[in-house]
Amino acid sequence: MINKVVKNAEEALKGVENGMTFMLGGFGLCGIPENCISELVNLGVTDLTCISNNAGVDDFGLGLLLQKRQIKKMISSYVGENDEFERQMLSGELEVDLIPQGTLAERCRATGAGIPAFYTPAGYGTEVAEGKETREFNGKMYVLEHAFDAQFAFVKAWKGDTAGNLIFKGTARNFNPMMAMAGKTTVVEVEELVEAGELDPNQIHIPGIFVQRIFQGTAYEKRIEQRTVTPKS
Amino acid sequence: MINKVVKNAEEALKGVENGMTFMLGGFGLCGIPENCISELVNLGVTDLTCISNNAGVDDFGLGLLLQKRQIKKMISSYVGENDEFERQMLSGELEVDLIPQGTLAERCRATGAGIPAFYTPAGYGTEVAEGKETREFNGKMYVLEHAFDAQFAFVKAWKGDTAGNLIFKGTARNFNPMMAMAGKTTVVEVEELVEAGELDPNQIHIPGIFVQRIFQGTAYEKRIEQRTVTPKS
Amino acid sequence: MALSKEQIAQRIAQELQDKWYVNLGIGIPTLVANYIPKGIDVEFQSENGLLGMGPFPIEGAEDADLINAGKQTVTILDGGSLFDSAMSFAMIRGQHVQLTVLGAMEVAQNGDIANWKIPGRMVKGMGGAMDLVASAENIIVAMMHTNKKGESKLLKECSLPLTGVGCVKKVVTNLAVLEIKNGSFHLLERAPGVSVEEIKAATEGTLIVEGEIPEMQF
Amino acid sequence: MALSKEQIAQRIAQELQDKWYVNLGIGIPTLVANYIPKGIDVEFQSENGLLGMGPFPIEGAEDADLINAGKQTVTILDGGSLFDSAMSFAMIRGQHVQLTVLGAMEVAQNGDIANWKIPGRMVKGMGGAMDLVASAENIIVAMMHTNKKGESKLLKECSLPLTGVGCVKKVVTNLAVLEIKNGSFHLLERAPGVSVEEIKAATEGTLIVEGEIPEMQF
Repeated sequence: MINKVVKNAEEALKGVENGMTFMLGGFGLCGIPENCISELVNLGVTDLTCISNNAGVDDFGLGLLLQKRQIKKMISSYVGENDEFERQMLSGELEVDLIPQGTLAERCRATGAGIPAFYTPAGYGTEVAEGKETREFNGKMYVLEHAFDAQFAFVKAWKGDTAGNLIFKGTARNFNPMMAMAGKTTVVEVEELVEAGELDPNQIHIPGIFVQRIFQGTAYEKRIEQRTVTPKS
Repeated sequence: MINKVVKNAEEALKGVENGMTFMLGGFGLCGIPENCISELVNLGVTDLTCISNNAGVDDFGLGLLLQKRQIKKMISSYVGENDEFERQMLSGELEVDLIPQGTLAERCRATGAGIPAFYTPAGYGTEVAEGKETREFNGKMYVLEHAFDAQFAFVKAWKGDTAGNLIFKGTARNFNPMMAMAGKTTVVEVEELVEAGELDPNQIHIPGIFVQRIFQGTAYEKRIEQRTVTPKS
Repeated sequence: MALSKEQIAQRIAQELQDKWYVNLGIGIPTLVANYIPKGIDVEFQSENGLLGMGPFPIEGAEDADLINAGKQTVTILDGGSLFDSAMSFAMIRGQHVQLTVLGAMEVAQNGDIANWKIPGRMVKGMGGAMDLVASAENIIVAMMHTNKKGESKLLKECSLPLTGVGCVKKVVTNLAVLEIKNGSFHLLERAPGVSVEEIKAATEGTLIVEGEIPEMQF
Repeated sequence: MALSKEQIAQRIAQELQDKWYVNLGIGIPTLVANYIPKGIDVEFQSENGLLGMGPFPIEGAEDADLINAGKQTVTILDGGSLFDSAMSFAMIRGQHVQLTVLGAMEVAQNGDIANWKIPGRMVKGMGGAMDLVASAENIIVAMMHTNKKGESKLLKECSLPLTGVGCVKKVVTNLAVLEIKNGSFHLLERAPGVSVEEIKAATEGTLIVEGEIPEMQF
């Protein structure tokens, strides 16, 4: 068994530098690597390119890095919950590459799976396809999309073991599994770190082979963006 | 909840006809859809194209269909455990398309995932790549591979629920999940059929959306090809 | 009278068919789940990784780890399942989802749709919409017939950046149900009490009106 | 004396490095697992969907649902995991597996390998071998130096259909350890008691011998 455990976020983020490209898991604020983001703020690294489905809200998630102007470029599918983001983008301070959500997910998977490029119908005929190769298969048009190249992937899992095996919970799974597969160095923070052998090998979502560093996260806030409820009758 | 349950193999295979293309899960004899194969023998359908990693052994698995000359063409990665297969292939009675195992798996996934084609390094420079488009990405050569088109996928799962959600066991998982995603009509036989709600939604390997028909299998033989053991000390 | 948002959703719900998996976009489309016709089974897919989406949780039972694509706390029904985003869009691109209902800023008479960007002013991103419209066999657009300035949203050509080309086949607005075919809007139904003339006036694109146009039934 | 199959495996095991994930092919490569050097942690991947492969099960504990890629009943160690074939080859193609050890019928001095087909006579298929050799950063071929007819298997050019091109960097045979670089076989080590002359005689491809060639150490 190959042990992947590191002590904390500080140790987990060793090697992080200005100008790097990162992947960050999460959908909205659900399943984001809170501890890793805090440590990126602490480190003060700048000129970052961040691949993440969303860009957080003004005062949480990737919004914290945007506030401090640590991000040079965002690669996302939806960024509609963040005023500071919109301001930086419209003023030209922030580069933004918006790509379809399914294409984003599949490009992450391709990166981890050694697939350099694939065809998808998403975005054909729109500005997303501008400058890209298009091709017809069985009478339908598709766009050629490529794998990413990211030095670090920051991933949040529910449970993990010392061998780096991961289990996610609910819809906090989202982009985390494919990003775990895709990072040159994949850093995982978990709510509960257990010994190898405690997780059912048949129920592991991401095998430890994809994970370079894993640590027990602390002080999870797990903020809810839209608290919608059915009143007690 | 959309109910996918059918009574038995007979009902599950309605619509199966001569000349069709099928996917069949399993690796060697591990995780093969035993009940579906028996029913295909019963039906006596012929001129079949079968996409399956292996071709069974002489008297079990797809070997049963080969014996009865029901298969016109096999699309597989490894067929080395079946004398009758080898005889039919070398004599030209059986068409065989041998493709790399990872390419086979990825083509199945692509079929189910709406990806018409992707690039893979496997087989570049070999006869597998003959007549196929090749392309360089980041200094390495890749081959363009396409999705399949299969009328039925026959899949074996360990547990399934009435909504078609599937859980596989051990290495009997193998090609079954991607083939479940890929069939125009996906037929699943399970060792244990339970009510919707009994499986943990977080632990489902294949969501029911991919499954058209599910039934409780019977009389599983689960033959072992190579019984290797460590003697009791 | 023009329909309320709830009535638009209610009318769209009549399009649901037994055993369909359905993806509902943010806004009016989300409301469709409240009006499923009796006697049919449908399941709702949320592209962030959830199938078998149920109603909002009972107060106090919210789970930060269980949200829909609109980031709202939700529940999961018996027979539901959870999965990652790659699997979710495998379902969508692979046409395992039978119907997509989504909002739009503009729809053109050739089926083009625009709903993700107003250059220089509003750039929220397309989210999963481009994958959904490029893949779904059935797409229903749910929207107001005109924008806040009173301008038609059913156009000869979209003026905003496109989300998808030639993909919309049906539009349900507060005024009408329309089918898109052969490069025109075809009027199928009127909102109760709304005249064909009113719909014509609110439609910039070519509107085909053949025979008597019935009122919607609820 | 020429090495036994077990000794070939034992020599290859010396190449293992701490924290490596390793895929072992059928035959001699499988035996490598019996000789893991003390003090290093490696995990074995089996391409049919298993990581953390353990030894054969205790008699009576065989599970038809737990086999390796050679269809042998095996066990899974603590920290292991199970997955589907697409995930398994994602690991392989994505270069998450650090070392592949496999057998061959022929190896050429440019690194080409042939191990899946003898036209008109033997066509078992390539299984996962083409994916493995096209992807792995480290490939070690484990084989006899000559075939049953006594003909060299280390050739100027492969005569059989290729499994992969220019991919093999190291070969361990019953006679020698060889590195492939600059289009030649470079002799690194001799089997104990086997002379350089014997190895030369058994090698059809260009063999480079520089300086004193040490015997293998066990």
